[in-house]
Amino acid sequence: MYKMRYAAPRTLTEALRLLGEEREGVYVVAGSTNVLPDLRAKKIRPSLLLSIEKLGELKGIHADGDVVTVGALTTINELLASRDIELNAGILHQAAQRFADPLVRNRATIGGNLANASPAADSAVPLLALDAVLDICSARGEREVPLSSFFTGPGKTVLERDELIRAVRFPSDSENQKAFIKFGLREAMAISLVSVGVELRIQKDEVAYARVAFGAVAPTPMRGFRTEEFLVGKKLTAEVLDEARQVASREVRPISDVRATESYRRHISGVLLGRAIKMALGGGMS
Amino acid sequence: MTEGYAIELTVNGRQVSAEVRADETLLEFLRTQLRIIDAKSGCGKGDCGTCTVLLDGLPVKSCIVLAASADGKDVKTLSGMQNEPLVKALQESFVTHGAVQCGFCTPGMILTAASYLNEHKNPSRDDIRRALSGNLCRCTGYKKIVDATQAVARRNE
Amino acid sequence: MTETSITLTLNGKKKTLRVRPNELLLNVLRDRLFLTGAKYGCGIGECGACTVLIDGRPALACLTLAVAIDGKEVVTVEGLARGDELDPLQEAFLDHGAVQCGFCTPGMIMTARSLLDENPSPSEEEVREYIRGNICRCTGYTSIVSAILSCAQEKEGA
Amino acid sequence: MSGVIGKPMPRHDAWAKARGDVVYADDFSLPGMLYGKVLRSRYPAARILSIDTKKAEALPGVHAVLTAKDVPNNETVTKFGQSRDVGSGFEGMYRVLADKKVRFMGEAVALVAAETERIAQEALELIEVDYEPLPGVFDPEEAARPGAYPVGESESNVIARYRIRRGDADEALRHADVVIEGTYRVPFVDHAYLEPESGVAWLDENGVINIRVSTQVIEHFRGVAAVLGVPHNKVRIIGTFAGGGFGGKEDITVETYLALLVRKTGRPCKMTWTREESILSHSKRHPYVMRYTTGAMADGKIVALKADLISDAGAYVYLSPWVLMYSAVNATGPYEVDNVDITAMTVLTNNTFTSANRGFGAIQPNFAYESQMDELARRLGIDPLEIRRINCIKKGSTMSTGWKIDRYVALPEVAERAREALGEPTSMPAPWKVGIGVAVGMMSYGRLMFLHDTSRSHVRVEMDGSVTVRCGVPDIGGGQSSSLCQIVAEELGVDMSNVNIYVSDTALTPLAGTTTATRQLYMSGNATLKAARELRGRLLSKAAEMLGVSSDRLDLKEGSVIVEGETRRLPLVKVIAACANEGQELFSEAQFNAPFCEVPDLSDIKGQIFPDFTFGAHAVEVAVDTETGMTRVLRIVSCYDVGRAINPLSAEGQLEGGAIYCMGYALMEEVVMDRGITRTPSLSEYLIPTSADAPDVTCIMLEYGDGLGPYGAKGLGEPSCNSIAPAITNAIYDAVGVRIKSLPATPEKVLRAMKGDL
Amino acid sequence: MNAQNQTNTRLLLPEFEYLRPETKAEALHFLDQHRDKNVHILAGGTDLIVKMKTGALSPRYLVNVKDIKELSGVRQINGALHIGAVTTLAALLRLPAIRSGYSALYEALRSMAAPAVRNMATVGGNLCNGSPAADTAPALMVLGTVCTLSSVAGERRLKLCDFFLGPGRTALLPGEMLTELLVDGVRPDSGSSFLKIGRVSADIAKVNIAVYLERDGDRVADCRVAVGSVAPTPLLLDSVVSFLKGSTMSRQVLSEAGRMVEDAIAPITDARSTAEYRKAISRILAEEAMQAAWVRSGGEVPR
Repeated sequence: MYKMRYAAPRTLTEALRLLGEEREGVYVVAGSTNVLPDLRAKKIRPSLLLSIEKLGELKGIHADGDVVTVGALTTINELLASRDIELNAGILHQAAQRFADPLVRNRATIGGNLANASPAADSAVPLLALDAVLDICSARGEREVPLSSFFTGPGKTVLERDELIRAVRFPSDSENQKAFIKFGLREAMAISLVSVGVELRIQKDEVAYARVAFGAVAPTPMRGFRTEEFLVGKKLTAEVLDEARQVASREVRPISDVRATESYRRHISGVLLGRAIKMALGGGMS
Repeated sequence: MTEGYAIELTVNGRQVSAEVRADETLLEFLRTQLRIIDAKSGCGKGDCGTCTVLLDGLPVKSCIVLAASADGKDVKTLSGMQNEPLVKALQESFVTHGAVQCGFCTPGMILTAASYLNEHKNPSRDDIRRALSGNLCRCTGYKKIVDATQAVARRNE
Repeated sequence: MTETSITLTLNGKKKTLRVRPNELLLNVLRDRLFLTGAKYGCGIGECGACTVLIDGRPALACLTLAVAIDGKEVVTVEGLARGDELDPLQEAFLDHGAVQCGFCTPGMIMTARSLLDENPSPSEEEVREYIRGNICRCTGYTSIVSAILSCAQEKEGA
Repeated sequence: MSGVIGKPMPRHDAWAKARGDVVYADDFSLPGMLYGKVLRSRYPAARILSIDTKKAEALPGVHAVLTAKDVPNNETVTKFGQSRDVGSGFEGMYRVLADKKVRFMGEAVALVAAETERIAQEALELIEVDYEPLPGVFDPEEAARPGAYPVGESESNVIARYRIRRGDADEALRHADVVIEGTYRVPFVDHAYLEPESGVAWLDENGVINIRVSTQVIEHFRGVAAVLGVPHNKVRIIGTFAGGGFGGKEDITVETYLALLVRKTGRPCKMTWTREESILSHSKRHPYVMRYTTGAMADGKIVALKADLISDAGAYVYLSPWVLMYSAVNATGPYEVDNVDITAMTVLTNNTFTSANRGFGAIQPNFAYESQMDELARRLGIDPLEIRRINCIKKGSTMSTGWKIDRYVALPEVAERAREALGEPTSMPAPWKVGIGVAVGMMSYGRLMFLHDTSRSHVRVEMDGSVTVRCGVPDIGGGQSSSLCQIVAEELGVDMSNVNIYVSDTALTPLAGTTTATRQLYMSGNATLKAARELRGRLLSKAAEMLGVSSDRLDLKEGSVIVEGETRRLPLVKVIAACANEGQELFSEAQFNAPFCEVPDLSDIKGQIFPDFTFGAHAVEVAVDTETGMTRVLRIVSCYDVGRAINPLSAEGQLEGGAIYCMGYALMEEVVMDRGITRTPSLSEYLIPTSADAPDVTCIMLEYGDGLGPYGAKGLGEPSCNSIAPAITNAIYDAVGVRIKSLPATPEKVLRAMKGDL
Repeated sequence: MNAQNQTNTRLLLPEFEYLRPETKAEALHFLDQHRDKNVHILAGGTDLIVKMKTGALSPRYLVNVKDIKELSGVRQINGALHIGAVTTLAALLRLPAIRSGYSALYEALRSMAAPAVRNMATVGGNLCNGSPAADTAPALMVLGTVCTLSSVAGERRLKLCDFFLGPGRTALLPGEMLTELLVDGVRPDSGSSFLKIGRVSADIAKVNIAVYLERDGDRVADCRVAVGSVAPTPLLLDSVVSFLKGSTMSRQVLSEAGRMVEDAIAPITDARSTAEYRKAISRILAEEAMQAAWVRSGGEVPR
């Protein structure tokens, strides 16, 4: 008969040991906002629910000089409350404001949101735009993975069975201009139809640096490499912006579902990109 | 089948030790083991907010919180907060503003409003709407709920 | 106290449950198995309201440890009727107006049942003698005794 | 009058609800209680070849597994609490548990009762059902064609056809200066009350099956008894405070299942549906295809209206014929048109069955005709309010059925007041465009007159002057029972807090009919008023005797009898004591009868079939994002002639709630059915407005006091959500010049309407 | 609240460990193992459980011996009865041998409690309970019962009349258990009888008395008389015995013997009766019991 156990280790070493030992079906739980519906829907049938809630090592936000480190267990509301995030990663702050609803934000963690690897994961888009890197650990040791190569498919990541996300790191470059926009069918508790994050640096009227990320328009949250490529070196005229929209609409790979059609999502991706760029530049367009 | 997991927590000020299943939700635990009924089950997956409780002081949706993860924590439901001035004030305000119709969303709504007003002194109507946006109401159209909450916020100023 | 697991046959069905040594059969029946036929009347074996059959003989559930009935057979008043069909004794109690407040009735019927099983044709004295441990406060016993006697077989040769 | 009527009053039930003390259906438990679960069909259309329940029965803790063969009368006739037999297609067959054919996905196939909910759940998975999938039919127009897949046992899937004719519509259209044609579509909608269906049932010492359930219709006890084949008095239904109803708890939900399981096990049993079950298998609002043609002269006078209405009844009949009747009679809206031709048809499909939903068939055509009126106004370059001024019915007007309206009609006044209150338009930067829209509506309150509707109430004064009311009204959150307390307080001159009410019990409270059709204030309000007045009369004449004055100089206030123009006061308790002393009855039970009519000729509906209408209008301001098609509702004004607001707080509550309820209908709500399979199975796919989506609703209540309810009140519950949807789509047109003819007006629909292909 | 009000007979509050030996040896081992740890033997439980409910007793260990086969049932070995200590009163009652040959015991059992209780209660339990009013005690005493007391150390035998030391006190040592009762075979020309006065049927005795007689023609060859609930323990009345032995049965002799019984006892006054009444009634009971025994032994009704 199917059995399931629960464990809530207090140290990272203990957690990693359990994670290493448990050959099959260990499921890591943080805020548990996803695990319960999945269990009920029988999407998962783990033999062990491993709660990492009690691991102090995975908590806290540190901004030292040019790097911001966010512990994987940081809840979305903790992000919202953090002055460091507001200052050094306004884009992440903006995303947090639109994340699910106020109650879920008290439980959902940034690590969980990433590990869950939903194509619409709202925290992934700004972090991609921020060029974030994940600190991943296991009993075997530590490694770091750029977020842009972390997701491999809906609900799939490069995480090995015995690995945990320990923290998310990104450069705290407050000179760059950033913006995040989420488009959903409802003002709250809405799954993104499309979300866009951009980070830009303009030198002598030209785009010197561009990071573009999209959510809910591909099997995974995605970097808009082609859009970035297109933008770099350009002067952001209305025409360029128009073209950028087209590039984005072509680059995204959305599907049609009950919420919207593929073509509508492509269209919205372009629209949102344009708006995000304007927002980032504070409406200051040439 | 899942094996029992022993937890100790405080529920509405009472020390409780119990055995829960690994997949038991906090809501299920409160309703079936402790027979606390003011937290309701409206959707079972965090979409409606009728199951709102305070976990270590923060409003959460107890239908998507593992009972086991409440181990060592402090859980409060509306029935455990009847004497808190702010809660009392909100209840009174909800009643006099006609913000209560079928009443099924009301306990969760009041808990969320209370914990929000604890943090925020003079919120705008939009602030309040956003703060309550995790708690669905199908009867009132929300206006009287916002009125009632705002009235208490004003009193707090 | 160490919980132990016991297995009994209850009203014909095998049941296994974990009990603590100081759990009384009466409380296990009423609170855990929701068989509320057997009643608490005095708690010290003076009134017979808690009478059930253990291995076919009447016994007092209020003085019986649940652990001690491991492997035994228990029948409560709920186990008497077959579906919608009442036991003749139950019918007789109804017909003779032997039921008033009804609180003693389950225990009374269990005792009477075993009397008739032991002695299919008891005399009135034997009946009164046998049910003397089952107190009834309403009927004055007359109707109960006649109800039981109505189920007795004619003495052969009589 | 001591004047509690018309005063905003906290409802008597509000405090307990605000404290979380109310014991809703699922909050209630009994010792030895089992948990019931329903096994539901995985296919929308299939034949059941076999059901094997052995494994499930063998699971420890399982007490019963029931299938169709265990249901005494598995095929029975849908009744809706009406005590009159109205046969003629109004009472269709439904099955308790699927037998032979499965008609929709989620249809109940088997029942389980077990010691815990988890065991019951496990048992469901052990029941082996062998299905042979069948093609099924999912589009009502296709289903109506000859030779279409038969949903039920009879060849034809058409349940009902109605026709209403007046004058010669075709002829008139030929002479019209302008003709507007349009096809309008509205979707499946879920009620999405926050409390899923739930109840607890038990067998009592009299062999009566007691069912404590969240319902709008306790009088389903007759239907349950019919299924079990037991006398009506062997089933008792106790209605709990319902966590919302909106029509979705008008049909039987868990009652019959619980009764069967209790009958089988002899143990108390609880059943509470999951949200997924609720969305999958309780009734939905009818989708309609509505083809409208309106002809008018250049001056704006409408000369002809033709409408063809087709509704999707889903898998079983339920209330579809009644809903369609509302649609047909409401098809012309509150407009006087001399030449009318309405055809209406409702058809079975293999979709989830459809039935009552707040607005009950009046709301669908309202979207169509108010869209047409707006288009007509634009086409003729006449102000939308003006064209309504020209065409709205007034007292003395004749409706399409020939019914002469004999009560005050606050049209187009309500629209003008609403529009006026909207004030100056908000200005918003590009890409947003702002627009305003207005729509009027009418809807009946009180049930179809041929149902011969009645209600009863019982009022009793206690020796200390407090009052006890007993009335079988199910309270679903609209203040149904509270308003009765208020009426009694008014008549007997006592404080609200001194009135205690017992409601919703088929055994112990006088039957008051259903909490549906916006009828409780009207029906039970009048019954209670009648009872209270009789008691008042008795008390006053005794007082008159005691005071030596004529009773017409007396009034009851603050627990005393007061004499007109005098300072003398006689405490009510003294009068009560005197009556008691003489053995006078200190209670009164009264029945109120609605006006009756006979079932009309369905091929040519004539005359009056509703007691009265409530008229109202919505004016809204929206902003449309021209790049995404997203619509934001900035402001809503709701203006209604409420007749008389018994409790303005409750009345506003209806207007505000109704407006947002159907703002969702207009913009975001749709149960997406994909060949009978629900693609919006939970509240994360089926979106209803959150507080962040809902604007403040401004309420304007006109009180002309010409309603049929107590003190001239009219019903509001359902009318309140009428006309908000067309008001919003009309506003979208005003903003961006596209007319949305199919709800909901999602961003994508609006954008496509604006840009064509994307 | 005083202790009385606090007792809750709906529940069994004391917590204890429950031991269920399969054999006598195992039982004795448990008793020995926990001899200093407040261990009690559970048989029928009809007295023990009540005491535990009312708080009079709260054992740490309960050894349930009720189901030990070798301790229950009655064997007849060349005339004598070997009665297992955990044989239920009901089982003894159903035994023809007892009904026919041991009238005193039969009548004692008949007078006891109700069928349901007799199905539970054991004869050993009734004795070990050490109640002065125990009905089986006088009956078994006059029948010359010898008890077997067992422990891990071995067995010892003791006359039942030496078994009782005081209310609730018996000759049992820590670690010891009453395992068997030995009752002599029925002699020719002998008879016995038991009588008791209670408040209602099946009540605890105010006074109970048992008589055993052996007859030699119209003379009393031998006899034993025992009385219950008139002293801290059931009593054998030797004075009466020495008076009766050898005397020729007559009315006078009976009434004289009755008077001697009355003189011999010094009962107390309690809730159930007064000392005076007990004395008065014991005389009458004694006469009736002696006459009944005499008649059963084959003697003429004295005149």
